[in-house]
Amino acid sequence: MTGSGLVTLVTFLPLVGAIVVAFTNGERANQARYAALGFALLTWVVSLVMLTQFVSSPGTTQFIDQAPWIPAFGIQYKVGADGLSMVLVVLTTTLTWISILASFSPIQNRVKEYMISFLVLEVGMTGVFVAQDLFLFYIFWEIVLVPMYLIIGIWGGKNRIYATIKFVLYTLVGSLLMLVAILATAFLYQSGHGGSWANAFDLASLVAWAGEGHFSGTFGILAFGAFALAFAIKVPMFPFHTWLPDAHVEAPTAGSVILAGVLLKLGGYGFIRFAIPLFPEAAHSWAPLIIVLSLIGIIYGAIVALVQPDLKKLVAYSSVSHMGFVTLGIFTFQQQALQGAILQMVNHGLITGALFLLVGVIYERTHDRTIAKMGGLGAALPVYSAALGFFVFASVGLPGLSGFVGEFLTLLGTFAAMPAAAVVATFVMIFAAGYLLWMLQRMAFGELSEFLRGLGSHLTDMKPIEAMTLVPLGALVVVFGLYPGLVLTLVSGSVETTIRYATQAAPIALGLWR
Amino acid sequence: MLSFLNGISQNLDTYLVLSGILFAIGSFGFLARRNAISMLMSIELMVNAVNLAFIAFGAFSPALAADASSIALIVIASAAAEATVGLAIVIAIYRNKKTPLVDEYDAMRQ
Amino acid sequence: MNLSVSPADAVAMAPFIAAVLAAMAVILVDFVWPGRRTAALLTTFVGLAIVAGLILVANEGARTTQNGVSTVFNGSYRVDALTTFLDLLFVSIAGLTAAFAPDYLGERRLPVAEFNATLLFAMTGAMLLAGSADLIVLFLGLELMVLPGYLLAGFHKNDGFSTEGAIKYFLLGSFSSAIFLFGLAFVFGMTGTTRIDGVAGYLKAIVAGTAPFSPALGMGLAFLTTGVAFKIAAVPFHYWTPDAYQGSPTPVTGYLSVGPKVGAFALIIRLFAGALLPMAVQWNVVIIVLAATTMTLGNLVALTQDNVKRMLAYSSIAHTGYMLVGFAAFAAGQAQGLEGLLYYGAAYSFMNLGAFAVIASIQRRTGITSNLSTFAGLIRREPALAWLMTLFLLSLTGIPPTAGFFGKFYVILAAVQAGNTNPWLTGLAVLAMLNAAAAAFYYLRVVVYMFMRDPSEEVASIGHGRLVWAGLAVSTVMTIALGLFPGILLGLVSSAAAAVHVN
Amino acid sequence: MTLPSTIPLLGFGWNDLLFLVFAALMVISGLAVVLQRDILRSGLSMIFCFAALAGLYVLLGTPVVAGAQVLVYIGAISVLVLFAIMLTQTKVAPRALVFQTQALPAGIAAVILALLIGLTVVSTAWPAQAAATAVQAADLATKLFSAYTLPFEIVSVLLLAAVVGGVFLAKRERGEAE
Repeated sequence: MTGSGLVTLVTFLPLVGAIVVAFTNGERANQARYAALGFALLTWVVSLVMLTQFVSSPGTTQFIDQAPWIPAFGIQYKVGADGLSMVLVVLTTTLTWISILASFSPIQNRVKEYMISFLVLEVGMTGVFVAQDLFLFYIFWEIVLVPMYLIIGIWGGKNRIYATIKFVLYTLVGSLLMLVAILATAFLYQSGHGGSWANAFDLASLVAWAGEGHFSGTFGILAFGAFALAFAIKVPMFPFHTWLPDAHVEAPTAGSVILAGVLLKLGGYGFIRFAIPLFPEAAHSWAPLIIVLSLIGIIYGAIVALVQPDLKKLVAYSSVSHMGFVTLGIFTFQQQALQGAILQMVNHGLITGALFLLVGVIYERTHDRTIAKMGGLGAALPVYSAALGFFVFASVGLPGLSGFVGEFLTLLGTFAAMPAAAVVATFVMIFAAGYLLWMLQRMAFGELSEFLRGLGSHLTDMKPIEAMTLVPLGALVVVFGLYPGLVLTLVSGSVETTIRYATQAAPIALGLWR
Repeated sequence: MLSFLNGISQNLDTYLVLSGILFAIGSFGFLARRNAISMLMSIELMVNAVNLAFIAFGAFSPALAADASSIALIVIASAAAEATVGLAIVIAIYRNKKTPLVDEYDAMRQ
Repeated sequence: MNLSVSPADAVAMAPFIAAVLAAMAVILVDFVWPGRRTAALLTTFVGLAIVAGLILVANEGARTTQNGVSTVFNGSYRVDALTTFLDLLFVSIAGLTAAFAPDYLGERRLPVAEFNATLLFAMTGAMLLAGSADLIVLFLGLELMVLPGYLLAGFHKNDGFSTEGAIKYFLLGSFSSAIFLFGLAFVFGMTGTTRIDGVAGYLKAIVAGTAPFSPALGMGLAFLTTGVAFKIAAVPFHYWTPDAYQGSPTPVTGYLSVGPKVGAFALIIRLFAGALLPMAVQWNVVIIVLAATTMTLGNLVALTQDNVKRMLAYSSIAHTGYMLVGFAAFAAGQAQGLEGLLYYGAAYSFMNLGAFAVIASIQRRTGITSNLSTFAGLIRREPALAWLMTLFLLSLTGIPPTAGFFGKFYVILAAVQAGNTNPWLTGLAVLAMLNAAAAAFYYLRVVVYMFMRDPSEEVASIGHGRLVWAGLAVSTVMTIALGLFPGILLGLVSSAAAAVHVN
Repeated sequence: MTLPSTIPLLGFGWNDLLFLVFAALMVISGLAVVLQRDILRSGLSMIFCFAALAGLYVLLGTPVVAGAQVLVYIGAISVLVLFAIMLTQTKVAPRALVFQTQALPAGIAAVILALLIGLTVVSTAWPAQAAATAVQAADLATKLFSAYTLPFEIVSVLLLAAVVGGVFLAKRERGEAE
């Protein structure tokens, strides 16, 4: 194998952790807990080391580790990271240890299996972000599915089985069609290179070859469609979003955090890394449809969130709305908008992750998530309410906090490209303010509700361990709000490259959409 | 009178048609009968139709004659093996179910 | 008159002869020491090891020939890379089945010796299929493979389900054999030969226009195809499968869903890819339709099953469909289709046998059904089995990095490639993937029961013999290794696929 | 005394007469096998059908095969079948429904199948059609032990396998009540 091995280390360290956890004593859950936390923190540290060594320069993939794997098909083990991957890997490693820490108290049965699932999940997520070979990417993409399935299905709520099956089926339909598209793409590359499979699954080679215009228009339209379906389901884009609220509601808190924080990003990342560079013309052809669906998603998510009686469902639908900004930003093919979209991905990961943690905190005390039953938390649980308020304001997009910058940049870029879309989206931001603030008002203000009063001494404020999970997220929200440049410089190279691919291309006039 | 039948025994077509009729009779029996042994007998008829076809082909092309006979002998022997197995199963199932009617074996389709 | 058997003949047939002798030795050993399981098992495994060794010897014999094929017995049998690959697969299947069965049989007071002998006979039949260069040998190999199969299906002779499955399997199997034979008779009559290369030569002449195509030949081919479709349980000729699978003793079900299936594909390869290849354009339409209906219907029915054995039976129909996709790609001119089919066959053998081994182990105690509810809370009762079952089911679903995934990958790759010239195959690839997604539903349902449901009543766990664990270890390792490092098999698979054309 | 080459009045040869007799016997007894209500009589009809076939084989010049037909099919298989019928015969069976519900469609399908085969056969021009020739026993033996050595040996393995398994399945275990 050639390369520094750093990316490989970050990717597979959690797997080592999973194996170690597997050998802990099942009777003593704390062994598994601390072993898992230790490995998650270690992975986090390694990812931070990687971050410090990362040199931001336009569009280059760094830390490439490469080894032949299945030479008969030119499939290699090739991982590496550019700015975008870097940011998302660090987001993943951060949220993973936070999630594991947040699971210490809520998860009490089969802790060992839970921790193994989480660490394997981290392998899959990180792998998706660093894979530079389409075959490898697909494998990581599918690996994510299994532990998430188990996490929701074993440790989830009442309707968990329905939710898991729905989650798996939706995701599988999309990804299997994507597999067909991957194979077709690789095959075209192979037949275009005299039948040699060398590099046929290599992302860089494929993108370069695609840039020379070797994929026919029709093929591009179809293949992009297959990729886009897989990514749209993950994002999730309206109308493929229906699995998300179910999955969120049934998932354990940490599962929701990862689901919102990282899993949804896989879709956005896929668009930027694979779908657009490989099929830029087709991306242009599909863009109008995707933008319309994104706008519908933004509005729809906000409206449905407005009427949700269930706190967790409200946050889940807000995800649909917020992720709409991501796809909107990506498909305007505009530098600022794309920057905004990436920033939005990171922010959404942090803020929504935190909101799910906060939902988990209150649920652990009340075993209920009905907003109507809450009220007056501000006086009873001041720390909790302050945290809730902070993250609600971040989510609403209060200037100075990170949520603002992402959405603002997205809208700014969109406005330059298509004003109408930007106007609609801006309008929705008001809505967003509405449902979140109304929720905060109903939860925190007024008198302590009868339901909460009935809980008596069970209603305690945040414990240190819970605060520990929220503090880093809050800190990052503030930091990125004040210095969005930290992320933006890191991803600037990736953004420029993507924009270059996208703007070189003219839409294919198939009479499909235009 | 009936002289159009002259040479009918010297015509490949007639034997093959006869074989086809026997095959069809056998397949009807297989599809229509309820009794496992009847179905087994129907299959034997079909296999015999096959043998008739083999022998007929052999008889009317001298180069194939010995081949056809060899194949027919082999088919007869393999049919014997098949019948042995089939009857063993029939006896075993009769011991369990006390009925040879196949469509009464439907315990699994509850 | 030449009765002598040449040394080349002897080398080529040595594995077959050794397998027959092993079967007889098992009976003999049981005759001398009646009822001794250890003796019977030892004989079986020593026999299998010898057979495997001789397969490699025969392969060496073939490799030293000019074109890598040694044709023996007047051209009625051939040893080439394909023969070797399939033979080794059949030996593995027989070995794993022999490892999984004793626990199950022992609890039901069924004799291991007769079981293993019958299993070995079935294996000899499959081995004949793999190397036959003559349609008569092909037919006899088929019979030798399926006759012991009927007996194995009814092996639990005091059990109504087992004999019921056996009689249905037998009747439909014999019926399809008769149909196959009828077609064979007409092909023989029209082409004047039963040698596979002879038939291929005749068909080549037809395609070239130097020989006439007659309706009778067409009919013969149609009957052959129908007979084969029965044997692989392709829809609409599948209806024997579920009853035979559900009724059979569970280790036998595992064997039946794998051994005769791969054997039937050996038949298909030798018949269609060997003898009938010149007319591939004509019959490929049939294969495409069969593939589409088989995988779709198999999956749809599997969705509604509450009995895991029956569910796996229908799912095995669906897997037949996926393999047919590979074959259709091959017929459309992509050699990779055949490679994919062979890879899928190997992957499917290990993962499916593994899954059935888990079911058989759970059912070791008599009276335990294979209903879904049996699997409720298995993670508490038998965590190791539950995790292994999950692995096998994920592999059957086609989730990477497992053998099942790479099998699907290979087959679909070939179909997509072939789609370049024949758009129907692209459609077939997409359909296969949609089916794979639907299949996830019923495979994962078992996982749901194992991990997420509580058992209705507490059942104490039962121990399992070392042999079962060894067999499970082999299946597990192969299921993972064939997914992570497909390279170990790719060379074999591609040389095996290439050998089909060599005369 | 020599027989005339064609039969007076009927206008066809003696062989043709024999053929017609055997063919008619075969078809009628074949139909009897599948149509008769009483399975015992079905079994007996099957013997007639096999015998008629043996006659046809003789007409086609293959007395060896005819002999094998008599020995194996009549001498062994039919006897086994009759034995099995006696063993499994219940009083209920003959009086109960003999045919499945799909008998009528199956009948129609069978008629169509026969017609199709017939049409195919008639519309095919055969490659080389000589007059029916007899097979010398020596030729047959040569073939069987040269070109068909392997199939011949496989058949013996097949019979062995069938007997080993069949005996196990059919035998009653010790202590098992009938």
